[in-house]
Amino acid sequence: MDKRRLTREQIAKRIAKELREGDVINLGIGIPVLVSNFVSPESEYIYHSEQGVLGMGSLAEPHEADPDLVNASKEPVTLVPGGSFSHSADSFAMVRGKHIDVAILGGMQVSENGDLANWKVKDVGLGGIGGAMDIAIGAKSVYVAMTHTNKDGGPKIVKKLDYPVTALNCVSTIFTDMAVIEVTRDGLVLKEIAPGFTAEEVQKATEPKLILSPNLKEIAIS
Amino acid sequence: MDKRRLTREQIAKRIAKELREGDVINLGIGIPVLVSNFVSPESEYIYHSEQGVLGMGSLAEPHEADPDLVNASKEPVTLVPGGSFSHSADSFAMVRGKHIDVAILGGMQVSENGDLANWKVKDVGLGGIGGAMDIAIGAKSVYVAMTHTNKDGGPKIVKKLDYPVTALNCVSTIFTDMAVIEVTRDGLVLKEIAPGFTAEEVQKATEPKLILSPNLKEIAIS
Amino acid sequence: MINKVFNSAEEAIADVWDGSTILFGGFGGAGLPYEIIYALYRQGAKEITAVSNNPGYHEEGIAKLIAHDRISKLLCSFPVQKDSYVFREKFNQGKVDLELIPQGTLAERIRAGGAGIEAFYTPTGVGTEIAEGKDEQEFDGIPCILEKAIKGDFAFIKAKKADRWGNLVYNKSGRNFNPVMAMAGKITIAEVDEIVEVGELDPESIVTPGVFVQRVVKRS
Amino acid sequence: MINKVFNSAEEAIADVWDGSTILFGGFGGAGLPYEIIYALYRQGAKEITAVSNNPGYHEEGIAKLIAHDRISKLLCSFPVQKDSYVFREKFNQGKVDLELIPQGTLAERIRAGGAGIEAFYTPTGVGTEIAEGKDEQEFDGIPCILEKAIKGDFAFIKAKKADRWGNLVYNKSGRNFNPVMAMAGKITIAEVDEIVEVGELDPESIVTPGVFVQRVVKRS
Repeated sequence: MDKRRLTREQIAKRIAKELREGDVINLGIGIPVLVSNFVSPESEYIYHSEQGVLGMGSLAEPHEADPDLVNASKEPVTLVPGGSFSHSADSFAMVRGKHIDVAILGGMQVSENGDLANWKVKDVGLGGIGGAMDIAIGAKSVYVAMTHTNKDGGPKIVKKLDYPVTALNCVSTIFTDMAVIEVTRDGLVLKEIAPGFTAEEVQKATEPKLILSPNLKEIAIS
Repeated sequence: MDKRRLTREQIAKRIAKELREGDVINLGIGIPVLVSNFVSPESEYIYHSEQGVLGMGSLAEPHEADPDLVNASKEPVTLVPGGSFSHSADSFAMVRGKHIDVAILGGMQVSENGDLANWKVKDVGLGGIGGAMDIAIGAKSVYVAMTHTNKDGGPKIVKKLDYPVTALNCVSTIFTDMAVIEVTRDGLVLKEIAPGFTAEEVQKATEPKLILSPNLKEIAIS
Repeated sequence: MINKVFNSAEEAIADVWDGSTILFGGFGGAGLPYEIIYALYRQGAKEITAVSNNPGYHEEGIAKLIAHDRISKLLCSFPVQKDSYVFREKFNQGKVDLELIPQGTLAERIRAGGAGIEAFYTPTGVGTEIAEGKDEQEFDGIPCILEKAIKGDFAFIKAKKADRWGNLVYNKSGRNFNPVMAMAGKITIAEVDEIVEVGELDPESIVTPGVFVQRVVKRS
Repeated sequence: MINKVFNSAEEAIADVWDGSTILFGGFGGAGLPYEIIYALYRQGAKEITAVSNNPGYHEEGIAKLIAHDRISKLLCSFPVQKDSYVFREKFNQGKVDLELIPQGTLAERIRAGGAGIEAFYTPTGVGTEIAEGKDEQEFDGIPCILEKAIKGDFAFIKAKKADRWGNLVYNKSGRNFNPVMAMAGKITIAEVDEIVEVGELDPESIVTPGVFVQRVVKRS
């Protein structure tokens, strides 16, 4: 059987299946922004962007771009009907006040108990926080999208973070190129595995002990 | 010479002379609301009302009354051109954040160091605070308009409050039916006296020692 | 399709439970959600902790709930308005408790509840009976007291227009506490004069974005 | 007649002193008050403490001030944007200090500064390097850290339209930090695209009431 790690698009596609119509969603940069390409176009989702856009649409075509309407990466975007603008304090009131249903974020490390590191590379002088810390503590569900291992093949899912912390106990589910892992009070539960991989292989690429879900299955990537 | 205490209208008229064009003003109920009758109609003043009206106009005529546009006493009012509406938290952000130039408030007692009591009668079960405490600490200048003495002829300007406190060290100037008294770091300075009264008579009606202003003069009531 | 519009006030408030904390918008009668309040009266929930700037006049608004002993505690800035005799009577009989809160502190505590700010230091109330039992601290020479966030299981609010996403605009000073209560209610129910199509409200002028509103019902 | 409109950016910023704290609106280039920033560059004030979500790109916006050593300290949420090489260089040379602040905390600290709230407890930053040296307390089981208000001697903001009272409306997400900075600036200076008559702006849609704005200047 073909044993290949999921592509970035496949991770995004898998996460898209978690979303429910009407969800208010904040997408981080990287794999997360790809998720919106895979949701049902018949359903309504509401995208929140930190600088004060609720109901953010797709990237703007050159002719419709307005330098005052941008996403968190400062790229020109559009607004969907029903969208609205807020100032930064109200925008983060939405975040911190638990009004965002799902945040999909990139990750550098996730710990056994759901601590997240994603804002600063270890041992580097400067880092940028932006909205990361607020969004990580604020969203009702936090999904982390990342590769399962780092460039050296070492685990990014660890017992204890050694990267600078973004927020403690905040991650709900980790979606990697090898697995879907839920953070529970009892520990990390392996729910789904990429086609061709075994639970042992996922465990080997993961520092903390994984609990096997009784419903353990293959990630559907069709 | 005619020795008569100022009327409520005369106190209001005297206070009106303190206002400068462009001032943002919050008027309490009682004598304070009368002040707006005595400002120059050629000048622009901006009236703030606690429930979220900036640029409040006069009381509404019956035909223009909207039950959703009221003053702090819940009477229908109008909005002037340039006026705007805010929610209650933003309205009190204006107050607490020192964006209101002048608050003119009623008083039950004022102490030597500018403490104000005006929200609750002593020894009565229930009192209503409303915006009183926020406005007393928040306005840049707090003018108190009140009778100099209480119903029994006792002083309302006292060494120490024995009525429930509204706010400490908040009063700038006291305008009574007998005098204009400024609260300074050195104590209470008697600046103006009602026609026909002497400084001794004002002192007799006042508990703390008054400092006589070198420019002590008669209140102009014309 | 997102659709937060309910068919009736009864349906919109049907699941309010005994002992809920409910935030009630309105300043006097301005911006008061009369119909969902009366629907709640008919529904019968009791032992309610009510957060409302005023206690209602005569038997109007929440005074109706107080008159029928549905409210066991009121958080309020101004309970002594003329014609608030219902509250005064019930308070004197010990049927309803009162937490008296300065109006600006009340508004800010509610906003804090909606914004995930758990507590804040304010200069309002220092040296008064409001400060009793509260932590006191100075910042840059300004003495302050610590005030905690207020959150509601429900918020009952009144707006002028809504769309099915729950976006709201208000009418004049009928705005008052409604937008901050919308933020602080776990389930925010908006009574509105008019329901418009999604996209009809100007995105620059929406005061309460739909993210803060769970249910909408048109005033009949 | 109230008239807050100044004839030029130069006049509007003439009295900014060395060592001022200035709040700069904008999120990247959206809602950035370019002209008053460049007027300040020409005016020459230095040792500025700048509060700005970003440090500017290339030599644009406040990056121009940083490049010429006018800013001695920056309070900022995201100093590492691509093309923010000016800040990075000056930071590495020790020419500018940095206080790194989560974006939501930054916005809320500024709003607090404008609202007379001296400090607040937020869950953001707990367990991170942001929490170092800050008071930590739990409320209802939620661990929080204490964050203090930010106030500016000046706020430089960008809006779409103003009237001579200083009432403002914004353009789309050009709104961002501008309204809260307007609140927190002792002297708030708004650069706008258009000046309209008093009464022309819809009272329901004014985002920043004139009470928060001291000076207005039209973008040239």
